[in-house]
Amino acid sequence: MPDGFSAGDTAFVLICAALVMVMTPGLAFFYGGMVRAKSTLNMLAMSFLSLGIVSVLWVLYGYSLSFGPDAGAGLIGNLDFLGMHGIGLNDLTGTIPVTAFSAFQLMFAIITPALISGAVADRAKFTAWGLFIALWVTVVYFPVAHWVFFFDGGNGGWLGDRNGVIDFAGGTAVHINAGVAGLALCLVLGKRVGFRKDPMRPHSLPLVMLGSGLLWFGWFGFNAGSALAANGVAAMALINTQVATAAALLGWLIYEKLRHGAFTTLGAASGAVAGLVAITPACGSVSPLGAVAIGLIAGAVCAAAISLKYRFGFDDSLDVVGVHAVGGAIGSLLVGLFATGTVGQSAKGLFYGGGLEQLGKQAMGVAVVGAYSFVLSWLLAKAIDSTVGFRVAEDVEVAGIDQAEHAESAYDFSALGAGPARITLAPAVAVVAESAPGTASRTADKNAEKTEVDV
Amino acid sequence: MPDGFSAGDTAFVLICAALVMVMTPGLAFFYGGMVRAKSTLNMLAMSFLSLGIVSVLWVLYGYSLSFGPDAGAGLIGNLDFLGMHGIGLNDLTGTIPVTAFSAFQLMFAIITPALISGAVADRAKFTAWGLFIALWVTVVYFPVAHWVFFFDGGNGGWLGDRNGVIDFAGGTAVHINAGVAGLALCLVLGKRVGFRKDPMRPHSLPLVMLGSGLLWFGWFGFNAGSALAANGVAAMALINTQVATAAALLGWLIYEKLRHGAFTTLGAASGAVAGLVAITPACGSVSPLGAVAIGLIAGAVCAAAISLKYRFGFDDSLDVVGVHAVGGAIGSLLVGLFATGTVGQSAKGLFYGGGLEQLGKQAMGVAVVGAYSFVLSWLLAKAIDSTVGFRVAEDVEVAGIDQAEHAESAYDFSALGAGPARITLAPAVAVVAESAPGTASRTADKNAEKTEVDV
Amino acid sequence: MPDGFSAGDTAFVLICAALVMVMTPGLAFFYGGMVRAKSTLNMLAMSFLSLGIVSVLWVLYGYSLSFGPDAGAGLIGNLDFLGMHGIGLNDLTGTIPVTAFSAFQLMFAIITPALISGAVADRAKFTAWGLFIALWVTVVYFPVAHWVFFFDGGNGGWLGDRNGVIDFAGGTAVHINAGVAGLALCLVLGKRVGFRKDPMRPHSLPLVMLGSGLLWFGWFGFNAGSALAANGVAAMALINTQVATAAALLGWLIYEKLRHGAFTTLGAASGAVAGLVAITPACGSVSPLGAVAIGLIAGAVCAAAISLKYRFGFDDSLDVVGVHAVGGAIGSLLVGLFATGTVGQSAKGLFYGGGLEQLGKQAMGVAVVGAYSFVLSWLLAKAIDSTVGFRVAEDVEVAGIDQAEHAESAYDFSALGAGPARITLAPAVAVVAESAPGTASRTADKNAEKTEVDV
Amino acid sequence: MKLITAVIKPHRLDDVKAALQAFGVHGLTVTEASGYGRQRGHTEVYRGAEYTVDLVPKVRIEVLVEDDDADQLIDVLVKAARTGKIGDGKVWSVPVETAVRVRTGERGPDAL
Amino acid sequence: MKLITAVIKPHRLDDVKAALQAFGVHGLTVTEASGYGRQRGHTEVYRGAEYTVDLVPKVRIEVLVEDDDADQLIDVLVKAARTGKIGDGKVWSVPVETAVRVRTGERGPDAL
Amino acid sequence: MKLITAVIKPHRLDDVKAALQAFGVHGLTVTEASGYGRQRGHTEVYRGAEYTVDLVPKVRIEVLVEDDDADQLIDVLVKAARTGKIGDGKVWSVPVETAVRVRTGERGPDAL
Ligand SMILES: Nc1ncnc2c1ncn2[C@@H]1O[C@H](COP(=O)(O)OP(=O)(O)O)[C@@H](O)[C@H]1O
Ligand SMILES: Nc1ncnc2c1ncn2[C@@H]1O[C@H](COP(=O)(O)OP(=O)(O)O)[C@@H](O)[C@H]1O
Ligand SMILES: Nc1ncnc2c1ncn2[C@@H]1O[C@H](COP(=O)(O)OP(=O)(O)O)[C@@H](O)[C@H]1O
Repeated sequence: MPDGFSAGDTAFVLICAALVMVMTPGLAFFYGGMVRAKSTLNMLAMSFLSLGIVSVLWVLYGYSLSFGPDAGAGLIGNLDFLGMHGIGLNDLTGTIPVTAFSAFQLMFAIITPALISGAVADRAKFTAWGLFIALWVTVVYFPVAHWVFFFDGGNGGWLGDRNGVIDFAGGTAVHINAGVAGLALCLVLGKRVGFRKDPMRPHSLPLVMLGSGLLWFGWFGFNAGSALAANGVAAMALINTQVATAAALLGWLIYEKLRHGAFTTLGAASGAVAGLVAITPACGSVSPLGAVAIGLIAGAVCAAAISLKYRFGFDDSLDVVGVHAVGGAIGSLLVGLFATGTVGQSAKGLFYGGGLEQLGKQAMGVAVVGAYSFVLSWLLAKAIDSTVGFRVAEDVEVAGIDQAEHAESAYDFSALGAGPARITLAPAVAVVAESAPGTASRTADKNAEKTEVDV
Repeated sequence: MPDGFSAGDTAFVLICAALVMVMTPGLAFFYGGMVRAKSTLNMLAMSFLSLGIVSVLWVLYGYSLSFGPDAGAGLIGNLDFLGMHGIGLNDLTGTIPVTAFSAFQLMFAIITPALISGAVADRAKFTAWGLFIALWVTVVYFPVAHWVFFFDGGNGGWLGDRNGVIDFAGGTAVHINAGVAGLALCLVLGKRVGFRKDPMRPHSLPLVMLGSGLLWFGWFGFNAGSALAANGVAAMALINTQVATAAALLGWLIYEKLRHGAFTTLGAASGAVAGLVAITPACGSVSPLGAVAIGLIAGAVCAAAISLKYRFGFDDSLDVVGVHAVGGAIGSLLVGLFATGTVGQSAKGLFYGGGLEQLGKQAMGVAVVGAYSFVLSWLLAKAIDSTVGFRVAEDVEVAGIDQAEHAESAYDFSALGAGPARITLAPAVAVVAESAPGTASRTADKNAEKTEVDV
Repeated sequence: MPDGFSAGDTAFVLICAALVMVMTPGLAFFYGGMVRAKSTLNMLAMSFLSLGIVSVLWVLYGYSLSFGPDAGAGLIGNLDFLGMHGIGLNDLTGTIPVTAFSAFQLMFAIITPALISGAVADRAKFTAWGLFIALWVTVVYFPVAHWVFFFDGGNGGWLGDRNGVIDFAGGTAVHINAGVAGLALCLVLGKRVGFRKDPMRPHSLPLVMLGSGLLWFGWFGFNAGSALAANGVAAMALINTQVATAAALLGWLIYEKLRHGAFTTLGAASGAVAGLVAITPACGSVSPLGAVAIGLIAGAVCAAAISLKYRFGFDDSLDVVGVHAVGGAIGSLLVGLFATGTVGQSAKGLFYGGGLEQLGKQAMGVAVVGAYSFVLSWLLAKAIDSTVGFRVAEDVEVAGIDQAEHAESAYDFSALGAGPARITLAPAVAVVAESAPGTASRTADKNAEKTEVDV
Repeated sequence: MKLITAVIKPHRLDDVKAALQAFGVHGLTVTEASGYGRQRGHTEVYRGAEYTVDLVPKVRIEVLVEDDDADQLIDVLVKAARTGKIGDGKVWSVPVETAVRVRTGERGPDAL
Repeated sequence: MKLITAVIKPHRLDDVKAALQAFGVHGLTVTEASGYGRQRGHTEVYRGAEYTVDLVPKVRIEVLVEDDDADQLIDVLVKAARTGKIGDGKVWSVPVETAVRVRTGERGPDAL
Repeated sequence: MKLITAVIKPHRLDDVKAALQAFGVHGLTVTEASGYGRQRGHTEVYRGAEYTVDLVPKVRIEVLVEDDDADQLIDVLVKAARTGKIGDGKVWSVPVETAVRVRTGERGPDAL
């Protein structure tokens, strides 16, 4: 390998890429456990679809748009790396292979749209969702990632590299971006049938806890890995991530106990995620004590913020706004207060004698990404809704979207493994018969059938 | 540590070993969720048993047979390292401790027999299965690993080192090997009671998705770790793994939508696994675009291949053949087309001006491993079946193998935690009483009882 | 970074810290699956609470008490590092940043109290549990960690550094410590309602297997990471961990088959954990064959040890004593027999010509930590019980602690997602109404209500 | 006394319960059930095997009432459960000889 | 009208349903149940504690029929459910006073 | 013959089963159910949304008995199920016209 290459840093970033990848399944379980059993699979599938679509687009043009040489004004990358063409096996980004950096960043591009899915639980057409992912990463995520994450000695992205907005691992590019897009999406799709009326309690909190556990675990790769090297900054980012998350878990629990009289496990899981979100932009610039403060604040504020949807009547089903938009904003702004100037970079926050300057930059970053994402996301959602249609039929939603969109049931715990619902395997034969009218027809009038199912 | 040692490479391979280890529990969940609730535990236990048995055999003689100095003709290792004796703490394999390499390879030896278990779901005697694992790794896996993975400057394994068959991480040694063994096994054991007649839908798709998520995650260690160093090849292997898996997920979903009218989550999970399998032999020699092509092909072809069992009437219960044998073959052969000659090694595939030579070598590798594994596996299964017997009684299978073979129930969600089935703890006392006739007798006539259970 | 820094070692330890962190959620699932559905959430929450509380205390003073310069006689660290103050970004512990070491050790401090929770399943007040964690880590764990893990050239902890007790990764400090504390706690709290009479079978063995899989996976970080470098010792620790765990899995299964007539999956999972516990203190000083021996012994002995609670009538609900205290003692003592003197350190065990000296030291370590932990834990538990009260009301326990302590249900698989138990969302409105009397009152008389629930 | 049994669509349970309360019913017992009838099931696909699920989820309600209230209660129940779509279910009544409140041992009307 | 209730072995449900359809029954209601009787349960072991599970899974079927078909339907049902092994279950019938189809309000035979 | 149906608190099932066995009952059928009545439910909170769960878990027991034993069996059952707290449940009996043992086809008393 060439000079400047570090096997240690490469080992670190490659493993971190794997850790970030596992966050998306983790998110799928976190979300999937929170919905009713009849729409669990759709929730899981929305995240897995992002793994599929975004990875392919990344290789085709995503990497180039995000991290190709700046095409001008720090707004977007050029097309030099279409198909990841021309990237040598041993070309380096800093001390690691470009391919390692590209793989690591790909995982960020995957989880961001997946985060949005929580806002439209139980009701989005699967094909429309796939279309949305493809368009959204193209016109929203890839450019914003370029603004925030592409550094090129002052010729990089306009927010991070050119205007000093500090976002160590994606408070703006990932969380505000996804949170605000979630708001736009749930406004376009409208409320679930029975919102605020029907019971919609989580069908499996252990699944939610599993998701939060995997997210917490993978997030070390997300935050510490963003140092792109196994060094003191990475170590500081890692411990900050841990303690902020812990503090947020406590913050949420305390708020809940005072407000609702109980320490819930869903609250613990939600608080942890809120803390992870809030420390994401800050983990590379604050001290462990600062991280604790950020976590406590984020936990309590997000716990309060999730009730906004009831006050204003938008059905952000799994609180993408309350946790990711709010949490991401809290973390991004608090950098302006808690940045010590001695960790990952030198800018000082208000509490460390840096005055209000950094806070102003942070506010700009939050505002710009939030506004851009909301407008574009709303337009995309509207466009899709008025063409292919974004929402399933009401009776499909009542019966459970899994049946109509995925032709599956999430669980079957009955003694015989077929549930009280009996099943005949005839079609399996049809599958192999050259002419499969049974199959065909059955598939044909499937939607017709669906409209009756379980309603 | 001695010269040539690399802490970065060692860190990478050790963590990758941990990642590969977690694939086996991941596989257990992937398989366990696909069977009916009444045989989930047996499915999980078959994989965990492999963790137990193979690890011990590896230390005793497995490592030596696989990676000991060649005993002749590249067919098998000698016994120099029995009990891992004589391996110094600081002896190196390449740039890492021999022990690190041994631990990494051990994890491959564990998951390969575990993969086979999917072919005999719901019906294999647990003791017979344990016996099979022990014999199979000894006469099939250890030699084949030597053929494919043992490099010693031309004096290593006859397929890889001596005849240039390219198998970066185990398309032949792991997947074709296991897939074909699965075919042999399900032919010997015969079909499940009610195959093609009774409903056998997965009892928990979230468990399946969890398994696929852990497999995907761990597979980065499997593939990238096979570079045995944290370098450009490892980085390329990692990104190729990600994009091929993503493309295969899409390929399977598209095939399914066209053929059966729905995008299923099981299809997404299955497609991902098919992609992981197919890219395994190829990740170290193709470009990201090549990986996308391999993934798309593998996803669609495997989705079609799983119906073979219905056409030919063999009960490969969880599609080990359709996914691992077929997927492994696709990946191994496509190396002959897509190898760029600029990644992990210099051989060029047909599309990169390398002509048909490499394709021929690949075909030989596929054929040799497939044939050897099928014959040996069939003989072993027959031997076991005609001695201790490989299959449980029909009524045990109908009642659910978990009860008879493991004396447990996978789930109990009832309000009281005892299910409508009431339980008396008397025996717990018996456990402590010096004379425990109750226990004894109860254990004695257990099978008698079993024959009535739930039938 | 300064001289002596190693990016490879840092990458390794940081990733290992993440691996150890994921053990605590893993433990939560391992324990959570073993209890009845009605108290699953409480079991999960007890572990997650440890993640929250201990992380914050660690930053505030825990790190300083455990690893600050010795305050005298190797009993405890001083307060130099309160708030992790004064630790430079590039200060090193060995070859890695101090922050990396601190983060790694923090994860040990988190899981140790979490381990204790298994002894008091189904019946501990959540607030009392939180209080116990905070006090226990302060007066028990932090000092003991100092005794065992703090090395400072003979001026470190009195057990490890000053008296040569070998505990590579925490057999005494973590497992005996937690196991004995669990005994004290279950003695103070008393038996569960219906102990030895009512059915208390695990509600989800797949959840238990998931937990054991994550524990096994994370434990590589726990043990190999304790080398604090990616070197030959780490590699040896890793492979020893794998094979000892595998052997213990087999040991437990064999004992169970002989004693109870069945190979259970719970036995496989329990045996694996017993092996992980036993190899923890020994993995840095024995050979792979020694590890196999230790594993086999630990698996079989722990399988027998868990029946002690029935003989002596203490309700160590999830066998913290039988697995962690006994397993930790076995491993710690066997170091005195199997230490080769050629792995992590030079002391030789009895079987390697080292005589009885090391065995004596090990026995002292076991006795000291066991005695100290038992006494302190018992006093703390008594103090809490006689002030805030440690145990929930009997009817709350019968109804399921999740309802009263967490106001949640773990699962809801019914067709409509609300279970046969219907739900009205009125309060959700109350949440947003400024004055929420409904909420208030409902919360107020919650306990009153609870006394009727499901009883 | 009579035992009124109703097999209805699950999502009607809330309204039915409310209607019965309004009518003055103090208690009822609910069981999850599945029904086979005119209402068609749906199709599921698992790795190419298509299954037709012909039993659909239902909720089964039992209410004990005094003879005189029986007919009226049936009307109330039927009205509340109706959606007008196939699969709305059935309601039937059978004569009850004795009914006892476990807590007090009260019999007949007092048991309700 | 009569209500025929049958408690049978779960794996007989398919055949029973088929037989009843053939006999001309248009609908039925199924509930999962557990039964205690002559059929023995089984033993389970969890960390050394052996449990005997003495309730075995059953399926409970309810069918409303016109009086004249009742006896014949019982015979059909019994034949289809029989395995000849202990635990095959029971079938019983009780008189029904009124039956209503929720969707239409039809009563008596028309309700079926 | 009579069919005795009891809806009781789940944790009383063991004692009830024991009492009935002692009384000479050879079999019974159990279903999980939920009940609404005087016994209050409880409150749950999920991300700030408070739900009141007003159905409480119950167990539903069915026993076929000969006419003469019916009253006595009811007494035995009620005694065994009683806790004295609200929510103990109900027991009722309805007349059965025929009962058949599936395995043998035996009818009436012999079917039990
Ligand atoms: N003869 C019957 N006996 C018992 N239950 C029946 C009978 N016929 C129908 N049911 C129940 O009523 C439900 C609705 O019946 P169905 O024929 O689908 O629609 P509808 O009642 O509107 O004509 C069925 O799912 C089943 O649970
Ligand atoms: N007296 C009874 N009342 C109600 N259900 C009964 C009664 N006796 C038996 N059963 C039901 O019938 C099932 C089979 O009865 P069992 O005695 O085990 O076998 P068999 O009916 O073949 O003699 C039991 O599991 C139970 O569900
Ligand atoms: N009229 C009724 N019809 C059918 N079941 C009833 C009726 N009233 C009560 N129940 C059942 O009895 C259970 C206990 O009734 P409840 O009023 O709560 O207490 P109690 O019977 O002690 O007065 C309820 O949960 C319900 O399952």
